[in-house]
Amino acid sequence: MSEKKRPLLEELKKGPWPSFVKEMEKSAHNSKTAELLDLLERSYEDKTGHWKHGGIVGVTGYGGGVIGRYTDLPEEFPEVREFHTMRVNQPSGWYYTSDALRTLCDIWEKHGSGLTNMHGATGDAILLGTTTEHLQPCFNDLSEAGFDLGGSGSNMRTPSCCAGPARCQNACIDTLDLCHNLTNTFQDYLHRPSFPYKFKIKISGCANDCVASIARADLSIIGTWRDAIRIDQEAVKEYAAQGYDIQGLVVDKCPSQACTYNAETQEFTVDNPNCVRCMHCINKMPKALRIGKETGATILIGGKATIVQSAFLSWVIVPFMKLEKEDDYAELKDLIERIWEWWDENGKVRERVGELIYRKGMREFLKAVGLPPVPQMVKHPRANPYFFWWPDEIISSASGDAEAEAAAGAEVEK
Amino acid sequence: MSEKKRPLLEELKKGPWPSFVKEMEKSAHNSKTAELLDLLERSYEDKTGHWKHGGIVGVTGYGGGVIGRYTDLPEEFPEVREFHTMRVNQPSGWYYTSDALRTLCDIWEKHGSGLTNMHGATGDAILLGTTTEHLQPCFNDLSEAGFDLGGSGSNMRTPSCCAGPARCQNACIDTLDLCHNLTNTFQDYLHRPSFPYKFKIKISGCANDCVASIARADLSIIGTWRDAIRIDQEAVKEYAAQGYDIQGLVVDKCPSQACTYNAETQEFTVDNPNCVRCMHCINKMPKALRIGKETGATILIGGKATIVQSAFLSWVIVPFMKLEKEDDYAELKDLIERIWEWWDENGKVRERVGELIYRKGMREFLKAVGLPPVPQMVKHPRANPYFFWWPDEIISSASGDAEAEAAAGAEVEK
Amino acid sequence: MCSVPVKKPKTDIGPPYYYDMLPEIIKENYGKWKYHEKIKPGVLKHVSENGAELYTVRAGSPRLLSIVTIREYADLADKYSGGHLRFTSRHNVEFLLSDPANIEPLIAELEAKGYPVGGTGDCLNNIIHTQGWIHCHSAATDASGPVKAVMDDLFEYFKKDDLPAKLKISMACCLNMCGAVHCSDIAFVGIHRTVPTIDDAGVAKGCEIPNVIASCPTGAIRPNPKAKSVMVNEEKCMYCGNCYTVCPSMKIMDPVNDGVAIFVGGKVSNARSGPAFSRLAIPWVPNTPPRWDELVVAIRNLVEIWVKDARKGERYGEWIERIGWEKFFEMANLPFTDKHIDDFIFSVPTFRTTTNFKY
Amino acid sequence: MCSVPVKKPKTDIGPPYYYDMLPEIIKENYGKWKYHEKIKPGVLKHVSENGAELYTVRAGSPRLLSIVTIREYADLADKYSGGHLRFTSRHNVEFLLSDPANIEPLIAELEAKGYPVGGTGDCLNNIIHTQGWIHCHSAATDASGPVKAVMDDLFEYFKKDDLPAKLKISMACCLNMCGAVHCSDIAFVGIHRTVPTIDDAGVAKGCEIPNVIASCPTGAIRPNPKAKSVMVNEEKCMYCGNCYTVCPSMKIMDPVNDGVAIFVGGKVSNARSGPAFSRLAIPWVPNTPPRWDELVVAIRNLVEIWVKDARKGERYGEWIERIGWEKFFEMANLPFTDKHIDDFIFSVPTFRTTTNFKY
Ligand code: SRM
Ligand code: SRM
Ligand code: SRM
Ligand code: SRM
Ligand code: SF4
Ligand code: SF4
Ligand code: SF4
Ligand code: SF4
Ligand code: SF4
Ligand code: SF4
Ligand code: SF4
Ligand code: SF4
Repeated sequence: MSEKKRPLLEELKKGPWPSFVKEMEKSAHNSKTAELLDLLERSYEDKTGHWKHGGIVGVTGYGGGVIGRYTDLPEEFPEVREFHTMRVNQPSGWYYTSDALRTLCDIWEKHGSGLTNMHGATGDAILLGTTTEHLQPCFNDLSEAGFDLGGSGSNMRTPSCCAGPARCQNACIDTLDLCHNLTNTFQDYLHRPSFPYKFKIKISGCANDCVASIARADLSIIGTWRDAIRIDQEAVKEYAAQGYDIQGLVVDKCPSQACTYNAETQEFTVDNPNCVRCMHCINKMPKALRIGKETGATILIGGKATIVQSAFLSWVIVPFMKLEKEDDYAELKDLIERIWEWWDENGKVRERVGELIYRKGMREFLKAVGLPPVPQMVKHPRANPYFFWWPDEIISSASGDAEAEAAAGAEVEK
Repeated sequence: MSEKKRPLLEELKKGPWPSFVKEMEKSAHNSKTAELLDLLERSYEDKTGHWKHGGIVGVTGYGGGVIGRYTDLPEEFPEVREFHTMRVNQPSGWYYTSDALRTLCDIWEKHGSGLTNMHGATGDAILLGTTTEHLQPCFNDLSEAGFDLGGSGSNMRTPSCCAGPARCQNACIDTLDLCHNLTNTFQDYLHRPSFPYKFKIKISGCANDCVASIARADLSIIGTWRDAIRIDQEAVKEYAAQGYDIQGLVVDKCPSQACTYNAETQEFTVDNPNCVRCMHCINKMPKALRIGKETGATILIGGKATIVQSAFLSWVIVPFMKLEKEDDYAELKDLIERIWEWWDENGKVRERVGELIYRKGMREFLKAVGLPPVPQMVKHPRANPYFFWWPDEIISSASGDAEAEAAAGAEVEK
Repeated sequence: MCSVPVKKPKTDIGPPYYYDMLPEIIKENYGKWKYHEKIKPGVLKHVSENGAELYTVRAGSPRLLSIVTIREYADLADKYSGGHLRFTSRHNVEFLLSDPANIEPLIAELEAKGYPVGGTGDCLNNIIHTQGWIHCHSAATDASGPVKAVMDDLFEYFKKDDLPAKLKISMACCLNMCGAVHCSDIAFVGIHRTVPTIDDAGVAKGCEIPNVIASCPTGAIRPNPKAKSVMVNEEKCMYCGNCYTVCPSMKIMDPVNDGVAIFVGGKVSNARSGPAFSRLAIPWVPNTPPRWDELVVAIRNLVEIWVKDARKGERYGEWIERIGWEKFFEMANLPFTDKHIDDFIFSVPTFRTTTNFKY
Repeated sequence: MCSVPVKKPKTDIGPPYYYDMLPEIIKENYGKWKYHEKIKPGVLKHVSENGAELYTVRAGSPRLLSIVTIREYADLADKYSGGHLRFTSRHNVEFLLSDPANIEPLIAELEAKGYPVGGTGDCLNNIIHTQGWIHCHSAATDASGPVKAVMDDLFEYFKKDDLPAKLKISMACCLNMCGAVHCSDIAFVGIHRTVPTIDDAGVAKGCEIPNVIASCPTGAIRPNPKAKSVMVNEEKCMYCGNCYTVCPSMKIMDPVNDGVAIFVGGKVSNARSGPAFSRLAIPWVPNTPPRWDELVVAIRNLVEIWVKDARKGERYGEWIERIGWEKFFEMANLPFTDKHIDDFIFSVPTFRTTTNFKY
């Protein structure tokens, strides 16, 4: 394992940013990891990866949580002939004690390469590189120590959430508790793939969306409020006193012209009904402004990356939902189950829920899951005149159908 | 023809807006028109039209210009058994002498119902209601008097244009001359349908787009300039003196924050490279501001109404084209012919050119018609990574293909 | 077609030469106009570089004109504008005067004859519209009737030019949208609400089946080989009538269910914001001839909330952009239904992908 | 799989309880934080309603961590933050301190070990990335290598927090985009540029043909019944590799043509403007291990023009919105090609439908 063997990777040990090559070398006393370095050097020479599609590997009772991986050069690199990944479900918000981390390290020293990702893009702690043989024993040790696997395959994926009320004043909901609760409630869907495709849930405490849930979760839960922004006028004056450009950096950038600053009185006001709760003013003057008190979340659906039908950002389906710890988040969980039911029934293989909604139309989705259409669901209403009528909205005969006529007429007024 | 016979239409003679029923009655000495009133009364009773699809009718040598129309109640309404429309090509900008109008009226008195539309939505003078028998004689009289037919069917439709330099200080191009020139040049395409579908051309002298060309023309020609807005600072001062809110009504509404007004010096300035030539400031202060001197037009393609694939607003394909009367608009005409050629070769039956571009991709279109891609063509570049490479951009073998590599490498710098 | 031999006509002569139609003052100042002024509603003054002044008097028109009226226009033009006039892109008539002394007499005579003068500046323009039951086989509603009813009701707004901005209303009698209403401040469109009934024999005899199938925007039409006809998947049909356009045996008229849909917030000009599509406000009001009362009430409401709430200079759509669609539906007191949510090809970009909204 | 009988494991126990991971100060002030302050790059202070102060020290991480490093983190946490730490959504490590006296010693020790402190406030955050050649069968480029090269080059921006706004760079090694790069200020993505080569026998044996066909976004795949395999229409294939994802016999790797595409202007937060997709800036730079020099140069250029020209508070995309894409391409000195123009499902709404643009 002399360094001369890997001149290309050697280049990546230089420079101020922490080097992943050095990380690999730290674990290179493990023969797998050493050979992984060699294989990677080969990839750098060849400009191509040297992995094959994973076969079906896993642990007893689970259908997900392990990504099988084999090199396509097994003769040359026998140690990484099998090099599977285990996805370990992280604690909500990625908070750890040093002991919990050490436990993980010990297990991975015993069973794997010693390499990890802290964390994967979905949120799991990724244990990178072990053999088929070690999967079950490793799982046993993990579960003995209080760790469980996360998701992979066509199932609910490991939910994740932002730092939340543990470390952030902007948290409108208890992201950590909700994430933990949903994960536990839906364990079965997490471990035993039975959906048309993957389903991701991500929870952010406010519209800053620090876990990027709107971009990469099929179900995005984003905290918000519905009363008024709290203002500490004394603190506003302090910002002013420090020469902070309240007008230019805060007020002028409000997307709905909902806040104003009176330079004379040094008073800051918010026109709350017109505030869209974008967080900007609060972000810029955290000492003076605070989220409202009547908090809950906006629920959005359909977010995903580009494959197949384009990337989607999640779409608003519930503008405001109170998320009550007391009743165990019943309303949200009911909704999630109705969504899964409809998707399960109608989705094709490998069709994300957003793609299904695109294919069937939002109206089918809303009706199936029992949500009322509201203007908050759209940037703007449709431009084309291609809309459908439900059978009961149509006047059934020339003689007229009083009920339908009344229902249809009701379109005109609220 | 007593009024009691038509109680529903009678209601539409009331009210301050000029009544189309009164118009019809003015021509109701013509038995066709009288019966049209009766048929319309019947439609008002039945809440449905009483016309059938038109058969193929026309005049010798032409494939378009006449819309065939027959009532579906020929026994009851024999006079409107045949009730065809003739589309008469209007003079550019709809300018008439009283004599020209009288000539039209006389011909229509002789051959038709005496009813017209001045004008149809495409731009033609519409002569509304005649029989098959009268078509050719009517055409003969029209052509004798210097009028020709407009378009219908799968052909170039009658081009139209705004009031232009004859009556408007904003005209950046001679809309009237261009419209007349294109109509005459492309007569053959106008009268003898040979395209996949209709093709409309509309010409507006500036970005106010007073003929709505961007919304309803497959080819939209919209005047613009590329130098500087002309400012008369004395006139600015006059607006200011009259108490006109230059800051609020003009400057604050500039879409690219390109103009400024100094309330002290009462000076108005335009940052021309950042001006998007939207016309707003010029519209609001016509005495002080004028279009630039180096004028031409933006060419856009694809506009159409909703059927089939949605309404499209036209898309920029040439940001600026100088339209030279001197060389007979050669550049534009060449482009139009190249567009038709490509559309003709690739378009399906009833596929508008915009729909074809959508189906095949803008890159195919641009390559075929020989236009360079420029950022002005898009609101923003693509978000998906689904782009194509032309064969000559690909490095052909592992050994490397110097030329393609160079070409591809050229992507990085201009 | 015509069996009687006719004199060989001249073809391809093209339209009359516009230049011959222009008054002297225009010929002299062609391309030299410097600015214009609004004199009063319906009257414009254009001033040229060399000081010449051209006055335009605009009168509202129902567009469906008898030759009797056109001859009256001609007479008025002879009397007041040297025999010169034009029509506008919204079908109004404009007299082109060199002598300002003729303005008031012309207006008086126009008004006396029932041709209202107005429609310039920040006003309600004439309603662009289409054929309707007067002449089209495809109409889901009449055109001239509802337009007349709406213009009567909103007449005051044609006569004054102090609205927040121009107000362009358009109408089309079926989804073909010949009025090109899709970019109007307020648009209303005749719509069907039930699937076509298929006359199999008629389809077999008279229609090209591949064309019929291709005509359907949602792919709702399948071949019916047995009947040499086609079948419609009722769940996919959204009643656009395009199959009827290509095949008369796909009957789509339904007098009790046909009606009118109303869209708002479109524009064409590039002034300030770019051109924009109109968006669905009211999915359906019934067809109620002769005066379409429901439609008239609905449109008045839509106009009034804008007149009341918009800031100076805000077109309808610009106003909605500022206040938000959620506030628009609230102010207009209109229900938001699943019909308002797009479900056609380009639906996804219309979905709200931000938590930035108002309650 | 495993023939040796194993002790029946506990399943479905769920993740460790987060609450047990929290330091005392957080438990006491859970949900009671009032505001935060930026102490200096890499250090945050959160103050609770009852005055408690929590200090966070953030250190950059390559994400690919050896257990040796994690144990070092654990030791540092024991020494300075009562044994408490967390990882961020961008994979940095954060130490949660109650005692401000520990801040500087902790930073000193972190830096000494090569773990740079920074990445808070208006700075360059850690680059979100994916597996690359380290572990994924699907990668069109490596992940850790290019990320390291770019972060080395832009290191200064991780260490200071006076950029116009936050700068979020993300990368993914293939179009699956596991890094969810589609909404980043700057994103780079491994791409292929040639059509898959089909191993017919492999397809016949190992792949579900309907799934393979359905996997293709552009409908480029047809059945090849003779070979019990499939065929690819080369004109329609845009090399996404999704067929390869469902069927290993659709080989898509091409070392000389694979490379990296660069997108700009996306964001996730709702602050001010809503979330937005990143848009194509550079269609391809070659894969040049070990340090991807072309990529590094291209990204530095993209960063620098923004740092130089953006106003305070403008995210990358907000800056471009203001100046216009045409100016962006000019400033970035990048060619605009037909590749920049969308031609997929939602292309039409991206076309410029206004004459409002800059030259
Ligand atoms: C490990 C991880 C990347 C990382 O380095 O962080 C990852 C790795 C893989 N992803 Fe992913 N995805 C990971 C997060 C994501 C994300 C981001 C997220 O979840 O927040 C996305 C984009 C969001 C989304 O879901 O749309 C993502 C979109 C995909 C796709 C895209 C297709 C789709 O529409 O879902 C695929 C393809 C597939 O599913 O067949 C995919 C497939 C894969 C596979 C399983 C490759 C495959 O085709 O079999 C990769 C295994 C790599 C390996 O060998 O270890 N991965 N994948 C992430 C999971 C770690 C974790 O559990 O914490
Ligand atoms: C007369 C006119 C309406 C009017 O009252 O002004 C008209 C009338 C008809 N249009 Fe139109 N269109 C008229 C301007 C338009 C416009 C507006 C424009 O040209 O500026 C449009 C929208 C813009 C566009 O082209 O997209 C328009 C979009 C259609 C369509 C839509 C389908 C398409 O994609 O083209 C059809 C259906 C068709 O072509 O089969 C159509 C078809 C028809 C037919 C021929 C009905 C048919 O299916 O056979 C109508 C004949 C009515 C009749 O009985 O007289 N008409 N049609 C307009 C032509 C007058 C003229 O020559 O000046
Ligand atoms: C006569 C006419 C052109 C023609 O060739 O016939 C015309 C003539 C003028 N237009 Fe127009 N426009 C005419 C149809 C249009 C249209 C098309 C339409 O309505 O279908 C538009 C685009 C509509 C839209 O945006 O939806 C149009 C958008 C404008 C605008 C931009 C308004 C805006 O702020 O959005 C201006 C500028 C202004 O008014 O400040 C303008 C300005 C003008 C001026 C002031 C230009 C000038 O200085 O001469 C002319 C007098 C306007 C007035 O009525 O006050 N004209 N104008 C058309 C009159 C129609 C009518 O009878 O009412
Ligand atoms: C620790 C972390 C949450 C977590 O659960 O791990 C976090 C924590 C905070 N975020 Fe965040 N954000 C974190 C990822 C994000 C993300 C997601 C991402 O980067 O992938 C976003 C959305 C990104 C986007 O818009 O593209 C995000 C968008 C924000 C914003 C909005 C910025 C903007 O104006 O667009 C703020 C507000 C601000 O900074 O003014 C914010 C503010 C904050 C504050 C100040 C909240 C607070 O008062 O505690 C926290 C310290 C921020 C700092 O770094 O200066 N956080 N924040 C994440 C740190 C990642 C890292 O290591 O760099
Ligand atoms: S999303 Fe909001 S609540 Fe969560 S960490 Fe970010 S700023 Fe705090
Ligand atoms: S939260 Fe956003 S929308 Fe509301 S007042 Fe503050 S800046 Fe404006
Ligand atoms: S489009 Fe421009 S040039 Fe033509 S009439 Fe309207 S304002 Fe005048
Ligand atoms: S023309 Fe439009 S963009 Fe240009 S300065 Fe005037 S208002 Fe601004
Ligand atoms: S809109 Fe429809 S009904 Fe009206 S004229 Fe056009 S094709 Fe005929
Ligand atoms: S009416 Fe329209 S949607 Fe319905 S079948 Fe006919 S073409 Fe298709
Ligand atoms: S982005 Fe592609 S190559 Fe990279 S980890 Fe995800 S699936 Fe694998
Ligand atoms: S690479 Fe993508 S586009 Fe090409 S055939 Fe495969 S799935 Fe289709």
